Formats: sequence, C-alpha cells, structure tokens
Amino acid sequence: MLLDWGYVAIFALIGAGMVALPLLIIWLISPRSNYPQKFETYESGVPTIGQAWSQFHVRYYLFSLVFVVFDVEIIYLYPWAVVARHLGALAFWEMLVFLVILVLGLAYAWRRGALEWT
Amino acid sequence: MSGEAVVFYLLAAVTLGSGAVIVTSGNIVHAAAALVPALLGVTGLYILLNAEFVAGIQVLIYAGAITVLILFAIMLTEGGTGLGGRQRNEQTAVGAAVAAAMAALLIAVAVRTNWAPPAAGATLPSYTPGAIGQSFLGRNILVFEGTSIVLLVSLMGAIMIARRED
Amino acid sequence: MLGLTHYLVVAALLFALGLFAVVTRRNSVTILMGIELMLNAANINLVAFNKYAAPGAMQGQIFALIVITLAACEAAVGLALVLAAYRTLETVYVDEINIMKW
Amino acid sequence: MSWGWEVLRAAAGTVIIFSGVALVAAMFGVLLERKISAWMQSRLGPKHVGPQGLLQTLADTIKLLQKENIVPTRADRTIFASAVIVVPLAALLDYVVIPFGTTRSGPLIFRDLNIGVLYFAATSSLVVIGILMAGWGSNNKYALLGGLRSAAQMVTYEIPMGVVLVTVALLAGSLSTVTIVNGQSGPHHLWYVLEQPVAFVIFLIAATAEVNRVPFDLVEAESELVAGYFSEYSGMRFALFQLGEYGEMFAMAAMAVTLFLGGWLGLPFLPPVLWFVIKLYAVIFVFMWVRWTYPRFRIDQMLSFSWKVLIPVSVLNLVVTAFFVIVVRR
Repeated sequence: MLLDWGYVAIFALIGAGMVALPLLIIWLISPRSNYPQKFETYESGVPTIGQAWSQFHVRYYLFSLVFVVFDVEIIYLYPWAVVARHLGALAFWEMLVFLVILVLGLAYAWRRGALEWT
Repeated sequence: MSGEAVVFYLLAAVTLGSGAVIVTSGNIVHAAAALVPALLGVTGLYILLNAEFVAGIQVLIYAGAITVLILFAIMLTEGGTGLGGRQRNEQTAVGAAVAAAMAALLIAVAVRTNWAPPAAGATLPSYTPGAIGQSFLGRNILVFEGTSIVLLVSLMGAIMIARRED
Repeated sequence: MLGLTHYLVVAALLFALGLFAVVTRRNSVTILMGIELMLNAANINLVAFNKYAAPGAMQGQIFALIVITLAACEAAVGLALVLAAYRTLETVYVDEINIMKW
Repeated sequence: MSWGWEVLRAAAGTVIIFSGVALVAAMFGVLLERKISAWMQSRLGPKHVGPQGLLQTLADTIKLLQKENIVPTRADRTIFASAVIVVPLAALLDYVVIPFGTTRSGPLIFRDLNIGVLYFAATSSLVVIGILMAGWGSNNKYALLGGLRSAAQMVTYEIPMGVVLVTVALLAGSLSTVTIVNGQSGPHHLWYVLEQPVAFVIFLIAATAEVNRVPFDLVEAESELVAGYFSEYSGMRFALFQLGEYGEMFAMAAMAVTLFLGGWLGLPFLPPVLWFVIKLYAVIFVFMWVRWTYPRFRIDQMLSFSWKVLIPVSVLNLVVTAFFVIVVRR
C-alpha cells in the first residue's frame, strides 16, 4: 500500500516540476519591457478605482455552508457502498435512516430559503 | 535512515513549516492558503500510518471543503482589505510562553512514557474502506447514525445564524 | 526506526502552533484556523495510536473520521457566527467584540 | 524488484501521462474544439498552419512561449504565482486512477489505488482552491467575481457527482477503478450506463459544471467577466490554465468512460486501449456538441438546478439502486 502512495508522491513531485518548467522557460527567454501602464489591473481600459478585495455578499457563504455539510454526509456513504452488498437488508435500512436525515436537512435549507439566490 | 523516515521528516517539515506561516503571517489570505500544504502534510502522515481512507477524507473535507469555507468567510468579511491591520493582540509574549510550555509538556510526556511495544508477530490489518464500512455498520452503528443528526443540527444552526434576519 | 514517539512529537508541535494562534490572534477567522490545526494534531495522535498501540482495532480511525466531521460542523457554525458578528458589529477582531464585558 | 527500478518506473509513467495529456488533451483538444465548432457553424476553422490547420495549436504554443511575463503591480505575487501551479497539477493528479486499457500483464493504469474513486473526488476538489487563489491573487474585480462564482458552482456540483460515484461504487462493491471496469464485463453484467442511465446523465451534467463549460460557463462569461478568474494571466500562465481546464475535461470524460461505458471493454477486433480512446472522444464530442446547443445559465438557475433537481434525483436514484442491489438481488 505504501508503494502505491509512493508512486502517487512521485507523480505529484515530478508533475509539479513539469508544470513549473514552462514558467522557467518563459522567465529565461521572454522579452521584458517596462512601462507602468502594462502592469495596471485590467479593467477594460478605465483606470482602476479601489481594490477588488472588498466585501462580498453572504449568499456565497450560505451555499458553501450547505455544501460542506452534504460533502461530509457523502464521505460516510463511501465505506457503506463497499460493504453494503455483503451485509444484507440491514445495511439498506441503516442507510435509509441516514439518508432520510440528510434529506431532512436539505428540506430545511430549502424551506428557510438558504437555496435561493436572492 | 530508512526511506520511510526520510519521508516522515519531510512531511513533518512541510506540515510544521506551513503551520508556522498560518500562525505568523500578517496576511490572513496567505494564512488560509498555507492551510492547504499543512493539511496535505498531515494527509501524508496518515498514509505513512496506513490510514489511506482517512487520508482521502482529509483531502476531500479539509482541503476541498473547509479551506474553501474559510476563504469565503475571509472574502465576505474584510476581503483582505484589513491587510495592514494589527493581527496579534498584546499577549503575544505570554501566548508564546504558554504554547512553548504546552509543547514541552506534551513532548516530555510522549518521550518519557514507556509505550508498550507492539505485540510481536502482530500484523497490521489493512484498513480498507470495506473494513471501515464493516465497523460503521456493525459495532459503531450508533456513531454512524448519530453523526447524521449532528450534521443536521449544525446545518440548521449555521443557516439560522448566517441568514440575514429579515 | 520510526515509532509512535515521532508522530506524537510532531502532533505536539502542531498542537502548540494552533494554541499559539488561538491565544494571540485578533482575527476570529485565524483563530478558527488555529483550532483546525489543533484538531489535526489530535487526529494524528488518534491514527498513530491506532497503528502502534492497538493494531487490529478500528477505533482510532473511526475517531479520526468523527473528528473531521465535527471539524467541518465547527467551521460551518463558527464562521457563521463570525459573519453574524461582522454584520452587527462591523468587526472580526475578537478584542473589539467586547459589548458583553461590562 | 529494487527500489530504484520502482522510482524509475513511476517517473517514466508520470512523464508519459503528463506529456500525453499536454499533447492529446490540451493541444489536440483545443484544435478539435475549434474544428468541431467551425463544423457546427458551417465554417472551416483553422486552416493555414500545417495540413488542414493541424499544427495551429503548436504555433499558438510557440507564440505564447515568447510572450512577456506580466504580473500586475497590484496583485498579490505569491498567491498569483502559486495558483498557476495548483490548478493544472490538481487536474492532472486525477489521471493516477484512470485505467487506459489492459495488457496481458494487467491493466494499463498508473496506480490502482484502493480508494480510487474517492481519490478522484478528492483531487478534483483541490481545483477549487486554485481557482479561488487565482481570483483573489489577481486583485481584479472581474477575476475575483469569476473566481467566487466558479468556486460556488464547482462545490455545488461536487455533491451530485459524489452521490453518483457512491452509486457506482455500490454496484461494483469497490472503490477501485479497475474493479469497477471489470464489474461491467461478464455474462450477467452490462455496462453501467444501461443499468444506471440516470446516474450517467447526472455525472455528465455535473462534469460539465465542474469544468466550467457551456451551459455552465457563467464563471468565465466573456461578455460580462472578460475571462473570469484568469483575466489577469497572460502568455504561458494563461496556457497553463488552459492545460488545467482541458486536462480536467478529459479526466472527467475518461472517468465517465471508466464508470459507465465499460472503460477499455469492447469487441476483440480492436485493442482495448483503442476502445478506451474511441469512447473518450465520443464523450468529448458530446461536451463540444452541448456547447453549441444550449445557452448559458444564470447563476440562480445554475445553483437551484443542482440543489433542487440534481441532488434530490441522485439521492433517490441511490436509494432505489441500493434497494435493488441489496434487498432484491440476494
């Protein structure tokens, strides 16, 4: 098993190197010319006003919140899916209870309007 | 030094190094971005400990979901505009002393305790997803169903808190 | 030879880093990041004990999964609190959220 | 087998997969996209460089290599630079668990992990971080808005995709991709697309959303957001984002082939690898066909489509499948 992940580690390391390689090449060969307008933030040619780093709307957070909870629910389904076949009907009912509670959460979020983009 | 030990020290260095960035960086977005290598380092440690399923979950939940949540929260509050602001309170020296004392205490306990050696001849079982599923649906069924209720409650609570009261 | 102690030492250092962030940072989001680090340190311990102290048991890894789940819940609720506080008090710095002090 | 030999094997596999993806997915994929778009619009498409314009993307790559390396002064340099590495790397990590074919000595796969499908879900969720970093690091309003939209969209569609992955894992009784493909052969088992047509459609829709393609391209809608989260990236960095995007698209298509279309399985008159490639390009063609068929979603439609349609349907599909697999078939 460690061998498997050793392979994955080598894949990630060499892969990062191969992705960085073109960046090294352009750093070596690309032309350089300096005039300040070129390094302006692109805003369709209009001078930039203020920073982009400002406060955003809370609705993005509401969606990612519901996402995190559901993502966590799904991780419990993976081990279940692997063994369910061997455990018989009990596994099905156990999972049904789990999924019903999940759907309750979805229904609650739906009713409270957490799934509306308002 | 065996290959495993080399990998262990590398992963520990990555984890603790990024941890130090998280703790000291004055820019909170840098701190949040440094969470990713720290969490991936911990993932590597799990793999060295033969816990590949936990490692997969660590990447999926911590790196893929919680970090996104944290980045969103940063952008929704100050959006990184408060970058110049003071990030530490007045008790930095005291805090450092407390943390160092805590680390010293924990390390002393870990090093000086005479941990029982693993029973001779005991082979590690393979912690496959299947084995974890067996355990969840068998002995730990209450934990399994209880988790879903905890998740439901925290979903309801978080929605209630985060929504604008209108 | 790599043993239990190695992992415990790394976990202890990670825990101390998280603790340092929790007690000295002003920004509540960074405090939450510190808590995540501490939870990760606890998780390393759980999985390491599972391998070295009780091979054959499953409990350490099950605990680790539960801790990850609770960390997700904690992040969701905690950050919701941060947002709510920001909305009413316009600050995320915990030393400025002090109306309850008096 | 010695230690050095294994390292060498892994390194060789990595180099082959990376250059293969860069050539086949990114360079040839872009050309294919342009040719198919042209064909659907009764145009000719690129025609001048090389025979029938075949070398067009090669010329484009050489052009991009000569471009200046621009980092806007107001950008956050560290985050801006690291996002370029994170996005393509996370996309390419998916290829570890994709079985390309089979030979006499075993399946042709970089590594058949025990947690294959979970690994796929985990690595593709890392792309979101890279996109948020790119959007924030640019300090550009278009980029940040595109990055936020993109992250919201990708995380939303990860849920139905996860449920579908679980459904397939349930049918095969394993998370390993090789076992899943083998589970689709034999006299009593069909390709999962026939047993699970609903799951297949949900997977394709979620995959389209994950790679930000039409009709889910509101995150990089040219007419409103310039280029979304990579507006500020130019030259080779832009090319790397393209590599990430096309690499992810081919990975999703390859995963659709593996999970639902029987992977390398096929009639024996063609080698297995060729079957895999044919099915892969069929799925890619569907992606490109959809691009010129549907208009763009609005963000509220995109989000409610996932939460109110795809997720309930996929959970229901999982329950029905589980009932048949566990209760009935015993």
